[in-house]
Amino acid sequence: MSENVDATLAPQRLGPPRSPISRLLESRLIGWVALAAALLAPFVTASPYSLNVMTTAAIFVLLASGLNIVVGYCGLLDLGYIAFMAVGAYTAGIISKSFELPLLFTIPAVLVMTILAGLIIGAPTLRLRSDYLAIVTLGFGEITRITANNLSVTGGPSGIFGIPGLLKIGGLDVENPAVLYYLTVLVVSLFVLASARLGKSRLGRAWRFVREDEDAAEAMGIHTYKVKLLAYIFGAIWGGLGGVLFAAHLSAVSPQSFIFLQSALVLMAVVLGGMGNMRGVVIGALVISLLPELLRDFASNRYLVFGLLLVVVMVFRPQGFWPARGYERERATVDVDPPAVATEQGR
Amino acid sequence: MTAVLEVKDLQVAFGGVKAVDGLSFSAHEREIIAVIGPNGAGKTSAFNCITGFYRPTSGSVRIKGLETTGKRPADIAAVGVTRTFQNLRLFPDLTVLDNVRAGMHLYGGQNWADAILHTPRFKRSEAMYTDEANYWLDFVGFEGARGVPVRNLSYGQQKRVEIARALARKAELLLLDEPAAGLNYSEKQQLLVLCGRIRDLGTSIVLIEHDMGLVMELSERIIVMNFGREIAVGTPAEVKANPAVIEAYLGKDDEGAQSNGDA
Amino acid sequence: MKTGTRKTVLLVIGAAMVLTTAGCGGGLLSSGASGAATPSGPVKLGMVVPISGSSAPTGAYMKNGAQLAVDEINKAGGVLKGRKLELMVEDEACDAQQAVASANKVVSAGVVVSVGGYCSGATLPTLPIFQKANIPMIIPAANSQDLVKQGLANVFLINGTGKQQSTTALAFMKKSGFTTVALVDDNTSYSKDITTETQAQIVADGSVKVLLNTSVTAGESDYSAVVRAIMAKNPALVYWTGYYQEGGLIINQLKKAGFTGKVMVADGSVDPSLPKIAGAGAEGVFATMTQTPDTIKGAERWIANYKAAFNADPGPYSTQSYDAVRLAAKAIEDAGSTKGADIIKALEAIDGFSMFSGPLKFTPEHTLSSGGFVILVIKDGKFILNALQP
Amino acid sequence: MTQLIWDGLFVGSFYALIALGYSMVYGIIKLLNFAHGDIYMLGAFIGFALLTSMGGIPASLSLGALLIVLLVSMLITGGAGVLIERLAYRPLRGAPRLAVLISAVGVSFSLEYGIAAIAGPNPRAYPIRLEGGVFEVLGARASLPQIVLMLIAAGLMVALNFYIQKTSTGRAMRSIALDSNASLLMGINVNAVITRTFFIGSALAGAAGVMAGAYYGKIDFLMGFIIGLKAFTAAVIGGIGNIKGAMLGGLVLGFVEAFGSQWFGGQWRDVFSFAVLILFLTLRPTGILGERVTERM
Repeated sequence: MSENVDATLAPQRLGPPRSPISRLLESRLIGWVALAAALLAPFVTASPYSLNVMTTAAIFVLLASGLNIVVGYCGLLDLGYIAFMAVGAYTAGIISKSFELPLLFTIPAVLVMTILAGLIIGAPTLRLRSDYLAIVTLGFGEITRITANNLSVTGGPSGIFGIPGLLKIGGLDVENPAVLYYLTVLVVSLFVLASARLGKSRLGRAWRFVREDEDAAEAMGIHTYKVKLLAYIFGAIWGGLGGVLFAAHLSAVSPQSFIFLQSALVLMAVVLGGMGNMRGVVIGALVISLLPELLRDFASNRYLVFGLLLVVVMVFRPQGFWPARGYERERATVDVDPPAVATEQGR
Repeated sequence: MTAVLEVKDLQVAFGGVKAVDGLSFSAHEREIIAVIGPNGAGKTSAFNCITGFYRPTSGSVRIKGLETTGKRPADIAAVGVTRTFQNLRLFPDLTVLDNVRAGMHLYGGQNWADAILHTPRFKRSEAMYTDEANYWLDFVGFEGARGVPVRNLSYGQQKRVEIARALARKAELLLLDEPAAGLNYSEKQQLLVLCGRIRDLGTSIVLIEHDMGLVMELSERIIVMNFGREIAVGTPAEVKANPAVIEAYLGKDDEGAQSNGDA
Repeated sequence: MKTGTRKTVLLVIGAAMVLTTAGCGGGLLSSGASGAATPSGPVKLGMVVPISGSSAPTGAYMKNGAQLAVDEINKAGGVLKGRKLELMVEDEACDAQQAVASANKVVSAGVVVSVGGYCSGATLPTLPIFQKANIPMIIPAANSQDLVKQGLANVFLINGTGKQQSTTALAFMKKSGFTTVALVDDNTSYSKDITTETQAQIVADGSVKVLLNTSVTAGESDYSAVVRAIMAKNPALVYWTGYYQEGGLIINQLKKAGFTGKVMVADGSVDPSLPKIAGAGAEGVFATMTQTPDTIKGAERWIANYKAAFNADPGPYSTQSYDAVRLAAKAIEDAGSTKGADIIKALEAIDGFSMFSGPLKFTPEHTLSSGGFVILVIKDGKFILNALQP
Repeated sequence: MTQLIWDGLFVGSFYALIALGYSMVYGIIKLLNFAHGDIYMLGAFIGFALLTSMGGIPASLSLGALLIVLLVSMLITGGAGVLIERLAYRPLRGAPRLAVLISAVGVSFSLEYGIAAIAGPNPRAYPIRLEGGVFEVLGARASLPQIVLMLIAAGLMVALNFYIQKTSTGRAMRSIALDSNASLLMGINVNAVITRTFFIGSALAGAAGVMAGAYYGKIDFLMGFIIGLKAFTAAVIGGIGNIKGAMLGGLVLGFVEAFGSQWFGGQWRDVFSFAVLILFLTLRPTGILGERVTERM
């Protein structure tokens, strides 16, 4: 195949999107603008209520960015994602309460527990077909909640309350809602960034290959099972840390916070925002968590609206409102030097 | 010199149907072998056994002297096999470059921590991925946009991308499943040249093909299959003269029409 | 990220900071307590109750009861020399997260006293929020022991506690001669609290025997498993401590299974829907409940007022919510201020304030000195006061 | 003990009725219809609306009235099922499975909260109640309504089985389940058959909803969620896509749950049945009666 390929066969619409809104969303600046907005918001309104709403929204963004790894990148439908948050919140709550430790010091234990949870849920089920997997994760989510409700170590139905704050050093009291808010925004933006970066790495590509075609991915030497398990574990870690923030924020953890509805809400944020596209997911999460607070009339019917939206978006825009962009920048000049390794054999 | 690929008494059955029934052959370094035979002869099933997508009922597959029978596809790929599929199996929503990068997954060069922290190692490794992907696209003569989803491309372009992806794996053994299907005459000629250049890289090629002209011109040895068995093997000239082959291909009625058609 | 972009970002942040500090109030840099009521404006009371979710009807009863008291007090001239009361109702949905959001909302709005709290599980995480804001909570319905266990100064329960309810239940069992009992809860915080307490008191007392203590999962239709377990033990009395939805089903299924003993329910099941769901099995079911207007002698006028105001019958916790508002007004008046600490002191000092549940005096742990629980019975599909009281 | 078996059988027949719809739809278009449990809820509410609009019904006529309401509700829920397929699933045929599943979750939410918006979030007491004599059989108490309802359920299942085995539509359904493209080539109107499948499956779930409302006496907008999952479990236990398997799975799950809650206590019942589901899916995804499907590329 020499160079005389008929290039006119290729479709014409190849470049980046042209509409100003898409351009804004694709811009590298948008992350910084969003962060600045989050940091400045308390200067506009800092009532306990608005801080509470904003902190809740930030935690929700963290959850959505975690689920995006599982559903968006890797294409595994997880209907029980909130279980990981439950594991994180309960682990943090139980340890910090029984040892009177600030929540920050429970994070190593939380990581261990959520990774374990990811392995326990993922290891036996990730070989299943995607629709079976969805139901199994839903089952695990419910099992987690009911177990927390029935055990005494988790405080039974009342759950755990009076959980110490994240940290207390001298005058800096993290229990202060504004300080907690800033800390949450900091942690969440770091994790959103990390998850976006993971998406654009070798592992992130492997997740997408698995999502698009498992057999082809296997043929390229990608251990699909391991890669899926990794997606699960990363998702679990994001969820578990969301749980720690949740415990710090509410100072209480109870089973009612981990019902299926919550998993579904996080899923809606990911799907409506745009599976696999971190910017879209963040916007989706903000819309889903803030809209009911802003529009009172909407709040009572939000689940109906979200449900209908899910169907409409799937039918008309299966990639979500802001899908992952399908193009990337190309090299400026033609590279004539063969890469050094190109003629070597093997790895 | 050990064979790059050694297949011995390979058998695979679905329920009662034996798709492959005692196939044996081997491929040596820098050799181009064609597997031909009527539809349903078990060619693709044999490929799927070699690459681990089917588990053989009995028999063995050795690649570079290593027993790979019954291993999972990813592990076999790691030993040194790469392949294309009968019907394109690209990642349709991903870009051309990303599709080729899939072939380089095994090179590593970065882990998840590098990715999160954007270490210098990560940046080097990403640059390497991009450079090599471009190199292999150039190698197969791919022209056109490389940063767009591959589903936007024409069929011929997609075929090239799939070969580039397989080459990027840089394995000693390349299995091509009907690479010429759906290509026009000039594209087939380019494919012929490309296969020679691939062999010059030191890669052995085993290909399934229906286009007899191409097969005769390209391959050093031909294996003819029918009903899951090998009915003839030899150089193009030998095979052409083999009465069993003539019967399998031309014996009855219009099977010969396949000689220049697609599956 | 190029340095150019970073500079732009810093510029944007800087500009926005200047704008916000110069302009609007209410932000971090603005001085003074945000949203606090001006000394002459209305005195705000916050009420976080379930407006949505499965407990929504009760939330409506509570809201109306509280509103009735607010209207009456305002008509009589308000508090603190003519300042009006204002009720702010927010949804808890029986969910911790929602309750916390709503609690923060009423705190931000500058309420002086909280008069809400229905689901114990949802009310628990709101305690620290009101405590930090130093706002006294007069909790009309939620009554889990966990609410007062932490010994927070600002928390006052004016519903009888699980403990007091259990005491009444046990006294009634003894007086009516039920010697064997099965305790069934629905695995919610409120319900479990009562069964745990009842079990403990029965064991300590020794004259009644607990044959079975079990939980069911709320929200299902088929409770044949627990029905079978009860039938196998055949206790003289089944004490159901969950809510009315499941209570009705269990009573109905017990009846169908041929259970001949009696059933008693706790206050969460006292709802006009219970007899409807329970069907024919409902007659003769007992309940431990604080007084409802229906059962209080001389409350006819109150009921008439309620009906006139809302065109609906009062329901569970209408009276408690009504009393919570009256109590809040009384404490504000006594304290002569809207400061949390003063109101708490005034609440602790109250002695003999007349309420539906009887004259009020708080115990040191801020619960009612007497629970005011009575025994109701279902007759002709309605809860009425039982002839025999413990 | 016999009581346990009887109770398990009774609950199991409800599971089986709903599981049938799951299994039929899955068998034909490989779609896990997440909203199927909500069709059951919809049936209960339609029955409720019909009975309420009929006004007071004397107790003597309640069974007859119930049968009429049952039929009408089945027609309406069947129609609803067809409509859902048209609007939410058909446009996605050929789309990734993830998209269809998410669409199904969306339908489930729309049904639940749509009903909550129309009928209010509070549980409703059913206007008629099936009360009747009680028999003592081998130490188990069985009531007349239970027997009537199980007979109705059994009748529906037998009729369905006949329909699938003996009629041309049934044959078409089975052939689509095997290979929908080949069926299309053989001149089968695939869309029409899928529509019919949704109609029948949804009608059966609607029937189960009305029956549950009349027997248990309480309905609410979330009643379909858990039972939908249970029915899916039943379908998996029996072998998803297999009609007889769905019936068997329903009965087995009924028993398993009855025994499970006996041993572990009622609060662990759901944990127990989900654990059974997970075990089956991981160890024997083809269920008891399911056939092994050879995986081909």
